Amino acid sequence: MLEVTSLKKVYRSGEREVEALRDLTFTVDNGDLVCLVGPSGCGKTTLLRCIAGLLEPTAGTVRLDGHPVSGPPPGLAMVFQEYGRSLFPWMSVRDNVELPLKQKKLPRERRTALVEETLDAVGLAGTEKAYPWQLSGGMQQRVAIARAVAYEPSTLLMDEPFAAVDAQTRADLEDLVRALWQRLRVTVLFITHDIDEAVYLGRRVVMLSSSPTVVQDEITIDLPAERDQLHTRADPRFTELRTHVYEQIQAAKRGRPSTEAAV
Amino acid sequence: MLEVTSLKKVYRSGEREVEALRDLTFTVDNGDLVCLVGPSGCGKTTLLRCIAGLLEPTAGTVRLDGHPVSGPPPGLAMVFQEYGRSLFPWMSVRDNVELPLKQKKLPRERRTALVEETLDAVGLAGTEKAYPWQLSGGMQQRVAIARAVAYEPSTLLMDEPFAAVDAQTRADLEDLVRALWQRLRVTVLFITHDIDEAVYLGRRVVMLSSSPTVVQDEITIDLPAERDQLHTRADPRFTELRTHVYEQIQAAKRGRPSTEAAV
Amino acid sequence: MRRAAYVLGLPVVLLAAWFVLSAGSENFYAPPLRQILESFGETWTLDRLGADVVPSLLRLLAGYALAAVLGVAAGVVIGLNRRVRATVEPVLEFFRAIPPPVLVPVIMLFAGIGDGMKVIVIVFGCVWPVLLNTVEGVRAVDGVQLDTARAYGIGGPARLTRVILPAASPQIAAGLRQALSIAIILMVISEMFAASNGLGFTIVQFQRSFAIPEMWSGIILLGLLGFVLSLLFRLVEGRALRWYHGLREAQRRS
Amino acid sequence: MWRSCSHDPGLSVKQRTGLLGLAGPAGLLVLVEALPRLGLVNDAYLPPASRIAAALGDELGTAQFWQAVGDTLLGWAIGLTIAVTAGVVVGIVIGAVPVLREATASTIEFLRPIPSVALIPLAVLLYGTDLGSTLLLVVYAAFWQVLVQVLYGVADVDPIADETARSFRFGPWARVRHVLWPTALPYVFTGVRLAASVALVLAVTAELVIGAPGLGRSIAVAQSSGAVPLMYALIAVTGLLGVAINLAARVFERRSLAWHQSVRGEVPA
Amino acid sequence: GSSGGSGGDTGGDGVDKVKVGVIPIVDVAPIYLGQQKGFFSNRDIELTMESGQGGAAIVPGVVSGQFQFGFSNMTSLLIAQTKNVPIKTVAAGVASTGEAGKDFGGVMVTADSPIKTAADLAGKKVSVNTLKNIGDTTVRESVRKAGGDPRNITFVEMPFPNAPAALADGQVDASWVVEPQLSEVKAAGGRLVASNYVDAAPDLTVAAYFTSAKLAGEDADLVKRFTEAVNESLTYAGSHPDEVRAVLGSYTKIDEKTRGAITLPKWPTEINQASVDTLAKLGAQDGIFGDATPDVAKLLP
Ligand SMILES: Nc1ncnc2c1ncn2[C@@H]1O[C@H](COP(=O)(O)OP(=O)(O)OP(=O)(O)O)[C@@H](O)[C@H]1O
Ligand SMILES: Nc1ncnc2c1ncn2[C@@H]1O[C@H](COP(=O)(O)OP(=O)(O)OP(=O)(O)O)[C@@H](O)[C@H]1O
Ligand SMILES: [Mg+2]
Ligand SMILES: [Mg+2]
Repeated sequence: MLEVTSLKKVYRSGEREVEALRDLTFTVDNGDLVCLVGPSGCGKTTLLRCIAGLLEPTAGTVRLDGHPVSGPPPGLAMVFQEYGRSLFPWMSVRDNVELPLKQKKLPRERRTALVEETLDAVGLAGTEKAYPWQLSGGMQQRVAIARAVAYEPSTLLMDEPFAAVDAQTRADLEDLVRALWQRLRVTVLFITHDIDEAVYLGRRVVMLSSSPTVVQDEITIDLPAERDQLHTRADPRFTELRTHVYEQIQAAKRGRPSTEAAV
Repeated sequence: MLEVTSLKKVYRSGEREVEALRDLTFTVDNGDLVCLVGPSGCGKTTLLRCIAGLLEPTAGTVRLDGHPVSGPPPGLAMVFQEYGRSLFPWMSVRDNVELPLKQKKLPRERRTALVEETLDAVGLAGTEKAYPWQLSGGMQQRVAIARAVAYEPSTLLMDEPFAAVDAQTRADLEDLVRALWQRLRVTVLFITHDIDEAVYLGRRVVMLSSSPTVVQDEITIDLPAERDQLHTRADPRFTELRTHVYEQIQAAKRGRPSTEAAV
Repeated sequence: MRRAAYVLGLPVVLLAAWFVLSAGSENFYAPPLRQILESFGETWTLDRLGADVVPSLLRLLAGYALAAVLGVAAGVVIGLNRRVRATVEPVLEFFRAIPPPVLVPVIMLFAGIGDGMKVIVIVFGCVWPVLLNTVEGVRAVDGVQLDTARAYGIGGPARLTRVILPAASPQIAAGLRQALSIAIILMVISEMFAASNGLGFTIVQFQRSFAIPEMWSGIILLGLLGFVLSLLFRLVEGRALRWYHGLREAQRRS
Repeated sequence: MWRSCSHDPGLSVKQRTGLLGLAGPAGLLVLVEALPRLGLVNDAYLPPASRIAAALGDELGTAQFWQAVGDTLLGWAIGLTIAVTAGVVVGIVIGAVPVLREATASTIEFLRPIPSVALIPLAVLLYGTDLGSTLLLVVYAAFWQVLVQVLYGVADVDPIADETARSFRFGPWARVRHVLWPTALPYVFTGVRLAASVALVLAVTAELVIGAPGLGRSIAVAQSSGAVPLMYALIAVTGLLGVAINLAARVFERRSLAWHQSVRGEVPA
Repeated sequence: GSSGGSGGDTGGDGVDKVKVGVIPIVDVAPIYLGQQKGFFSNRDIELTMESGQGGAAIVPGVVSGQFQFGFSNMTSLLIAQTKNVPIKTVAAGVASTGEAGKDFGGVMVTADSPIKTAADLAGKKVSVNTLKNIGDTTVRESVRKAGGDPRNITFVEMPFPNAPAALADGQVDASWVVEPQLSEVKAAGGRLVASNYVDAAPDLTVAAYFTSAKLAGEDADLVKRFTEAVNESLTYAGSHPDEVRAVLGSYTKIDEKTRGAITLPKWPTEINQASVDTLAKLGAQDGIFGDATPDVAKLLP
């Protein structure tokens, strides 16, 4: 279980001081798929970095399965918002995906199989030998996703992973993430700006307020576990849920919790 | 008028050879707002770079008001897909936005007014003194947008400019672009992955096929010029148009033009 | 063809200018280029090359290789660790500012007067650009790349060899390149002490025995040597940093 | 109770860094004191630190010494200024114009390794043992340091940043000023720091070998007179000058590069 | 006074400004002393001493006219002469004392060295300050005279100040040094095995003052006055050793004790031509002039 308790993060650089997170508390059960939404600049990336142990919070704690997180915990994979900079330009696409697997000391055949499988799944079969900077923005982002997926993590953190891909590919990737989650029961924490995406993907959606950031609201998505792009999105319950999330976000931007009743 | 004629671009690096654009022809009238959609990796960024005169096409020509484009033409502004790398890390947000205005030799007061106005319009008032790397992804992207808008270009090229911002901010920015376009009659070429966005924003939508890339289809968006987020998107015509675009893109991904009748 | 023109164009022009301008030179210390070239052939016979240039080259390569390894290793340690940097930087700066010629006697105290001493003098002088550039390169590694490595548990040696060193490699290359020419300079300086053969020694001997055309021919040979070595270096660098040059050229040329 | 000072909450990071910085030189002093005292080296050839310090103390009182320091610093400063200015200007011009870069590459590679010591006869011929000789050697050696760094720095410009500038139609000068220069600046700083110490090394060497006035000549005189502690004291002064120069450069660099990755964040070890 | 461009700059009051390139060692004490005593200003010469490290730095300075006069050892001058460097000696510089065991330079070994006589140097490693110069040619002559075989001595180049340490460390078997290093090695227990200057020739002229052929031709008057002043200085120095020891303190850092103890060289005013001929012969024998033979007459005044 992932527990975030009273998390606070203040960036200080020179005279400038930014309170990115004020007081954040929520939990994610093992094997859960939680989507995080919130206004731009509210501290989502900051939160994810703290959870991954990449950034030290100013106050509060992050615990994974009861252990406080101080560095990146094993079995964790992360897709960075800055996908372009997170790929190593000196390695081919294949090497970028394979390197973490080597670190996990997987045998060669397994690595090769995983790399091929995931690159294929994100629609990049055939680009193994290219360097990342020879790819389009969306392709780079998919390489970063493939790298995380191939890692077979137990916890997967994704920071706006589909921002640069087209609608169709995005739908495919959404289904990929859900399939993966169902198959391997990984814990997924997924940041997105797309409310529909959050509702379609998540079992729960956590909404953050705008700065100073707290948890604005949380809902459980009580849609059936079997989802598909056509029918789920057409479901009236889907529309209800997305409207609720939308309103909460609107309220968050206005800076106070919505007074409307929960769904 | 912007004329793209038989544009072809092949990337060569070592043994790898990628035909990013095969044969592209279309025109954009002065003062028009055209959205470009197409699958990830189909060559949209490449096309924009060629139009901006940053990249030399392998064959074909780009003409702006009758003159062949060989370098960036005057009065053109571009928002890059790699917004993070397109901002200068050694300058504050204010300086980043102001620098092109200085290059245009605008007087100081005018510059200050423009910078404040546009930063305010993209919701970044108060971050003038921060460095870009102290901002969240979405905020960086908005700085890049502000820079282009403040420049008051006659031609504005935007490469997935809203990819990193949340839904609400995105809606605001969409309205900002439309307002700007209506007020200043700039020619806008706008790349997006969001089909709804393309239909909501554009007066025309150009759809590109997947690689090898040609123009798959083009439609004129015959929605009223006055649009707003609630009513326009609820318009049945809007749904018709977006379905058409969606189907064309689906067809594009399958690699052949859709046989369905035009709308 | 075009490349050859680029490589040879300017040198040919400069040499021609030198040849013409020096043709009537009466100055004892600046003889006509023609005379220098003549003596070049007479001086640098195969025997001479074997007896003087080869030992010099061996010392040079040994010193350079050692300096490269030391510089990169120390540079990584210093660059990665603020405390180490704070501790050793003043001492390093101290030694860096001491001219190698005045240190030679001290080095001789510890290393004797053999080839070892000369190699150490070379190392001592040319380790600095490598070290400094490595430190700067390591410190400037992109934060997102480092975070990526951490998140994926890429630690220990892999973090070093697969992330930090490649990321810093363009700057390390800059340092290595500078070190190369400094190494040649120090080869000459080191051969001014307790040497009995070597290119530097020979040039100094020519200078002392007033064999001025021969001395100039030696300087030209040094230049040629440096040129060839740096060509080799560029070849190696071009291969090792293919990704980097590709990345930089990608948008521009293709 | 004794507490490790690095955990002392009363010390700021800056002070701690300062203390660490003192640890290194202190260690060196102890080593130089111990080696001869323990008989590991003959103290006639490497005297203990205390004796070197005493010799330095005596020397500090003489006008001759300060004159020598002044001469050396003068040659250093003038030479470095010329070299840095020329290196930066030439580097940016060559680096920014691909044709020039290709056409000059081979010549630069040829001239660079020519040892500045080989220029000594030329220097003496032109300037005798005046400041000019020192300058010639200093400028020649330091110039390449700056030039090469600038060339690498210019090559490091992010293509997207450059394209951004081009798309806004920055003129050549504006691109140099706003894109090329800031990108190259960290390299330039490295180059200047390298050049500053190379310039000092060459200034002292020139004085040492040619006999132009300055610390180098004082070292040579002390050496040939068998005044070993004094010789080491003067060498130490050279080193200390180097440390001081570097410190000044560092402070300046920190101020100018607040935005740069190497300054804004530390690579966690 | 002179008017030639290459001559010393003439001050408004008819005083010639003259720069002399010297090596700041014991050998040139007389010229510093003479400057103090006014021997040069008496002759309308305003003297500036420019110190250079050895002939390599001084000769080009003289040839190019940066210095009007220079100081160099005879062998270097002979080498220069064979290469037709346009220079000419104008005055004697310094000479050996001529007394074996009591010269200002010699070959030293450590106290416990198996080398007892110059003959034992055969096959050993010996340091000299400059290879193919006055040091190795005269040391070979010492060995020859002592009945040894000089052919397989390995000479190593090592600046005088570094020699004592190298000798003590066993990096070389013997070192040829001059004052003050000679005293330094003696103080450390070293033993003298050969007085090579004495063995080479009686009253060997070791070094001389010289000028460029151009200046010698154009401004004979200045050269004449300079020679006279130098000669007066040499004579004065020869008869006032205490003042010599004192003046050493002004341009070197030799401590007072050593200054009192060192063996001073002789400063005759005449260049001993026979000894120069011998040096030329020895050099030719060791092949340091290449194919050429020096023309001593052309070099000497
Ligand atoms: N520098 C380059 N070298 C080689 N190939 C390149 C280079 N840049 C782009 N490509 C290739 O050209 C094709 C089109 O790339 P482009 O960036 O134009 O796509 P895009 O339509 O912008 O995609 P996206 O929506 O994902 O950003 C891709 O297959 C890509 O791999
Ligand atoms: N290195 C930093 N230094 C100073 N302030 C920072 C830094 N990184 C982020 N911030 C600030 O912290 C706040 C939260 O940033 P964060 O990147 O977490 O937002 P986000 O929710 O991920 O936004 P987006 O959706 O736009 O990516 C922002 O106001 C930003 O300016
Ligand atoms: Mg973010
Ligand atoms: Mg793109």
